[in-house]
Amino acid sequence: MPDILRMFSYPFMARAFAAGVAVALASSLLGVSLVLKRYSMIGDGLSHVSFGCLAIAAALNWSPLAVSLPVVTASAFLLLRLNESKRVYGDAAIALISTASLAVGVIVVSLTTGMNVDVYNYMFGSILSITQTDMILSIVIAVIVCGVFALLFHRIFAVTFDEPFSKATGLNTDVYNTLFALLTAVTIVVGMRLVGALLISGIIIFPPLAAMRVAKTFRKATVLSAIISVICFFAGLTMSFALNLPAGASVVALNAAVFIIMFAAGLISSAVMKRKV
Amino acid sequence: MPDILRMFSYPFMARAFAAGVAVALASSLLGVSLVLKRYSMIGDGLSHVSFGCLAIAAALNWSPLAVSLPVVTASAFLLLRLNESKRVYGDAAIALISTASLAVGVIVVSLTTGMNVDVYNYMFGSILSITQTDMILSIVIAVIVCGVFALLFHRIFAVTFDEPFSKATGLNTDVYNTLFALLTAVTIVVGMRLVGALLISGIIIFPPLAAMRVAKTFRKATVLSAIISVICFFAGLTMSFALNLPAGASVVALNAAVFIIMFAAGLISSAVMKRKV
Amino acid sequence: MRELLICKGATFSYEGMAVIKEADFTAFEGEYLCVTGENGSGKSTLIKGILGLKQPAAGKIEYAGGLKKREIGYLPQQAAVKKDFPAGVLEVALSGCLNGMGLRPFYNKADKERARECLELMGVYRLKNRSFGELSGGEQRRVLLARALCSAKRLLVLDEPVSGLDPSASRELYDTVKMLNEDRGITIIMVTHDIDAALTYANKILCLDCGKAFYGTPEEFSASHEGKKLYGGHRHA
Amino acid sequence: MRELLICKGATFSYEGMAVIKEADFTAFEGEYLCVTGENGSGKSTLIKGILGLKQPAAGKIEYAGGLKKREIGYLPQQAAVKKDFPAGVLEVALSGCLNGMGLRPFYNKADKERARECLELMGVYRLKNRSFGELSGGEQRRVLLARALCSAKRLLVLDEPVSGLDPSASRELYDTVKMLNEDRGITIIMVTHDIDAALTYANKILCLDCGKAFYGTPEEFSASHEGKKLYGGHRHA
Amino acid sequence: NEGGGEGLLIVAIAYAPYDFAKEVTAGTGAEVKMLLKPGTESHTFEPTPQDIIALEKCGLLIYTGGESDSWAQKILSGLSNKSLKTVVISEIEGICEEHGEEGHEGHSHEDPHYWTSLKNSRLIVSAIAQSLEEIDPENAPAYRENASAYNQKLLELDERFEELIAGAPRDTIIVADRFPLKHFVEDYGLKYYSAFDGCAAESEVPAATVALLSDKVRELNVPVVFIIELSNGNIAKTITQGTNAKIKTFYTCHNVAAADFERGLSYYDMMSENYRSLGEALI
Ligand SMILES: Nc1ncnc2c1ncn2[C@@H]1O[C@H](COP(=O)(O)OP(=O)(O)OP(=O)(O)O)[C@@H](O)[C@H]1O
Ligand SMILES: Nc1ncnc2c1ncn2[C@@H]1O[C@H](COP(=O)(O)OP(=O)(O)OP(=O)(O)O)[C@@H](O)[C@H]1O
Ligand SMILES: [Mg+2]
Ligand SMILES: [Mg+2]
Ligand SMILES: [Zn+2]
Repeated sequence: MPDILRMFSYPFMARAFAAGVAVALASSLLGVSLVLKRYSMIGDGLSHVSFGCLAIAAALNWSPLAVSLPVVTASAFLLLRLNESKRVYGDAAIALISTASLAVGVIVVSLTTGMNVDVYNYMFGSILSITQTDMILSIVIAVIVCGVFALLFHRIFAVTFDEPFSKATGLNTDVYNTLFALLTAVTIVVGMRLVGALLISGIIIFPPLAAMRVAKTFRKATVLSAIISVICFFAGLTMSFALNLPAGASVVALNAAVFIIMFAAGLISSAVMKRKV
Repeated sequence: MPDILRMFSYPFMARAFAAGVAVALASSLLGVSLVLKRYSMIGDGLSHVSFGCLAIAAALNWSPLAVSLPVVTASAFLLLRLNESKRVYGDAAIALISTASLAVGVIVVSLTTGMNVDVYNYMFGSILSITQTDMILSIVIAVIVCGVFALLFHRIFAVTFDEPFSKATGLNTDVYNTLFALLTAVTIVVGMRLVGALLISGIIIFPPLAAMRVAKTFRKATVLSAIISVICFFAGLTMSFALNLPAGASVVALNAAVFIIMFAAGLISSAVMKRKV
Repeated sequence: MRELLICKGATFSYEGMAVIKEADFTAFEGEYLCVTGENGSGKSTLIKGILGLKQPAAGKIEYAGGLKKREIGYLPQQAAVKKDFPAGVLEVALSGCLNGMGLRPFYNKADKERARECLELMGVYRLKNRSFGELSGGEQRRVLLARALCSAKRLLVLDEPVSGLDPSASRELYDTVKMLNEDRGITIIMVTHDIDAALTYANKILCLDCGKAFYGTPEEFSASHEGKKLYGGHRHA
Repeated sequence: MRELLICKGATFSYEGMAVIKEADFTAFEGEYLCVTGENGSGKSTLIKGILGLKQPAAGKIEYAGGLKKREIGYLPQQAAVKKDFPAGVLEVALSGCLNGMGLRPFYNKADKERARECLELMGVYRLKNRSFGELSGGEQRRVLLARALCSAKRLLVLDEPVSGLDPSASRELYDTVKMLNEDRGITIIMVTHDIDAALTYANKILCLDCGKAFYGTPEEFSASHEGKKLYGGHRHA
Repeated sequence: NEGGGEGLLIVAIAYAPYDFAKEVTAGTGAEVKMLLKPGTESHTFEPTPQDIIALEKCGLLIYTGGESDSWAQKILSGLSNKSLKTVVISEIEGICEEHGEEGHEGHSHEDPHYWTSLKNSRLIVSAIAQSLEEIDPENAPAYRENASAYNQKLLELDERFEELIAGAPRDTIIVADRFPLKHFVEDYGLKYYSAFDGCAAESEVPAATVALLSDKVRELNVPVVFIIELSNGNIAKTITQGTNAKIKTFYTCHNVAAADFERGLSYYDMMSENYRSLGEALI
């Protein structure tokens, strides 16, 4: 298939592959902890927060990014740190913040004469329209995320698994939680801008959940999640080129398919096991 | 303020009050269990599912409602029943289904030539655009939901609190779970059509979470949630009329404000308590 | 004595690994059966099998003598405690009465009286308006025991009831269970690591150990190899 | 003997209700302190206070003798078991070694050896590749004990360590703790309802009971009012 | 309650019909209101009670009909305003005939942006005027006059487009965006390549399409790549990278940015701007 090989001759495809693999790697690594901490919907929730920000930016005639980047990052950070007080469930916190942002956004839009931008333009990035700078940015972020994650891997596990124990035995849980929240906030916010909210949400949940179907240890789950994510990204983007399908949605659909296969495999294998006995 | 009393002279406002109170009551009752079962994001998730349905309906040239109503109801049902196998977290299940639906929807839209529908059109409900029939429908649903909920109240508590115990001691947990899922699916799907996804999501989460800040028993939490929800609805709609704000968003914003007040009150009271000792 | 529960060659397995192999025993009405065995020997699994919470991979467990599920009381070993769940202590105890209510939707006086009584037996009636999630580990255990007592009409299944209880609560629990067994004729199945108590109170002992099981009276058990192994090393022997 | 932990008039309260009022005691290096008391008397609360997981409403708890948090091992009473969490048994035990690692990011040979040793001491090394969430209640307890042993350098804090353990595991645990205390000089603070064991092994007993506390040696405790109340009613007395 | 209730109130959902109604009612004291807020998509729109009251009071409602604003139809069905007249653009006689069906399993998805064709716009203007004449016979002459004057302007612009396209060396435009311009290109037989086929809000572009567009930009050496208003133009930036092509906005007049709305940018202004841009694009 020379046609498929041809795709690398387009600079935008090369950029998409490079940036996408970087983002896929970073998000899927963080995804395992996010899913376990009940933050599966964080991507979706933050996209609503950014709608609220855009509405306010338009009302104040400020630059949309100048408002949304810091506010969304702060929300992500807040969401992740809220969990620790254990007073609000992770998913409930997301629902609260995202619904409230939507409501505020709708009210602000109605109070002002209107907006200057189509919000969807700002919320849905596209992996295909990534610039050189964006690509470098995402690679830098991915390298930082993967590096810090690897170095903190065991500590992130300990804190996610049993925070009181870690705290009691002298681990600086605050530092690790803060670092984790920071990495996540940056990855999601930048990722959402570059590759779109849909793709980011998809990468955060599908690979970790698929990996958790079969992996019994945190390390295996994390590594498998990263592998699934990168492979699905590659295959999805290629599929998008070959079959002329939307890029981000193809990657997500492929991730979903892998999850379903893993899920079914898990069910079947346990059924077979049962019969064997 | 004769101006505010005037609002009842508009038939659409009278209908909005009647239908809205009905929906607010039903959703906030179910909301307590939904939040506890980690289904806070169910409203948001289902709105994405219905996007997928509408894309498919448009592609096949079928009636949008004929596809989306049954599929969304089925998804809601499936989501709520998935939890029982305990193999997937509630919030992760929502994230899976909603992200996959979005991806499928986007792909289908792209495969269909020249689709111009803003699919949100069909999801779009507004409490102000309710017809006589819709109003009756929502009141009937609310009466059924409240009735069944009251009759099953103790059993729903038992099943939500400790399902294995209930099952082991001869409660027909399947029946109660199914009934609960059914009530929820119908309330959310119909509510979403009538009053909009934003308002439904808002009512499902804010009143229960606000109530749970202060209530120590399930009964108190449920009753308080219903009271908060109805009062906020009334006040929100009145505010919307008086200040010319979007109706659903005003109700949600008010709910959010009540939650924040309750949250702050909880924090302050515990701080004061601490100092007193 | 009537048969109440018949376990015929029941095998239980997780992911294809059998933890209980062909267990055979019959519990009679009015018996006091203690189940012991090492950690991980499959006691809780067996209990779940008896209660229908886990299906046997082979063989079967049958109820006899007209025993119905809604006549059973149950104390799980680990209750998934949901910290933020707004569940009042009284609500939790009352939920034990549900299985005797048939189609009646609300609790009546008798149910409330029963719940009060059971909570008092376990010494936690004074906590009745507290939230379950805030209680101490032992207090939670006691509340769950009260719930189990509420729901037990003919069979009471307890998975490590005294773990986490203080000595006086344990003593009272043993007395209460004995009373239920002797005065009300309720059959008891109790998982316990407290061999002394098992030998004192039980009239049948089932010892699961790494696959093969011992089943007999306390006297037989004391004399048996398994019994010697466990009891012989016991500090108070 | 050096002081290790000084508790000065520490009061702990939940929502304004005090559960421990002005507790005063000092733990010395190398001591074996058992904490007993009724359910709900505030033992776990005190432990959380000692570990800095809960702030006292009044008074304070201080570390002395250069004790640092990362020299402490801890077994919680109830670990929030996350069923579906993909946590390997070895990973859980190893996480006990983290507090001795300083800034080193990965485990080294010594850490792995230590984890293996602790798991073997608790008899669960053979489960090392299993998922923590799938284990039986007692097996989970043993793994968490292994983790606590891994992290204990100078102080080991155990909240009801034997609850859920089978008799032989309990015996081994007591032996292990004794060995750590005597041979390695690790200070022990153990919450337990097993008064026999407390009297046998401990050299200090703290009994919390409905607000007022007893603190002294086992001999003093046996003679005291609280001791009589608890121990006198004890079956094996 | 001001006297505003006395005058005729006309409500339009989208921008172009709103602007037409303003032109037709100029000088008659009728009030025209646009339901969508400038710069927003319909799914971030939620009506306020005053919006519904406006609909209850209004004499004429102009909407597209069909799939694109079913939410508006839903609001309509709940109204008790019995005297409300409507202009349903998709049902105006003659508006679709020219283009016919595209032979897609019976009925393809009709582009609801009818007003991108100046010919359609004239029909819409006439239809609005006709309805207004019936509702408000007193001002009928004014409406008729305004409409024919305005239609004359539109006709002239239409002819200038015709001329421009007939005389231009190029016959192809590239729209690196959603494509709500079917009626426009069909009017003049323009060829086009676009990133999307329709104007769905939730859409994402396939990789192969971007590749095709970027090939075409180079192959045809086009001077201008179009985007539509309110777009971020990311795809356009991608496909013009490394070429000399400029990026220009082609107005579809579905809605306008708040700023443009405030400075009173009209349909005619936007179409004239489109004329200028097209002139550059077809060189
Ligand atoms: N989060 C909380 N909120 C309110 N009250 C609490 C909370 N945690 C504990 N309590 C109360 O404080 C008291 C002491 O609890 P604690 O857990 O310290 O008891 P304990 O001595 O460890 O009991 P046990 O032997 O049952 O473990 C109990 O009465 C309990 O109900
Ligand atoms: N969900 C599960 N998946 C896989 N293995 C399991 C699961 N639950 C239990 N097991 C295994 O089955 C065996 C028996 O478990 P069970 O809980 O019945 O033990 P037990 O006798 O109750 O032990 P304990 O005294 O510790 O409570 C254990 O080895 C345990 O690891
Ligand atoms: Mg067990
Ligand atoms: Mg305790
Ligand atoms: Zn449009």
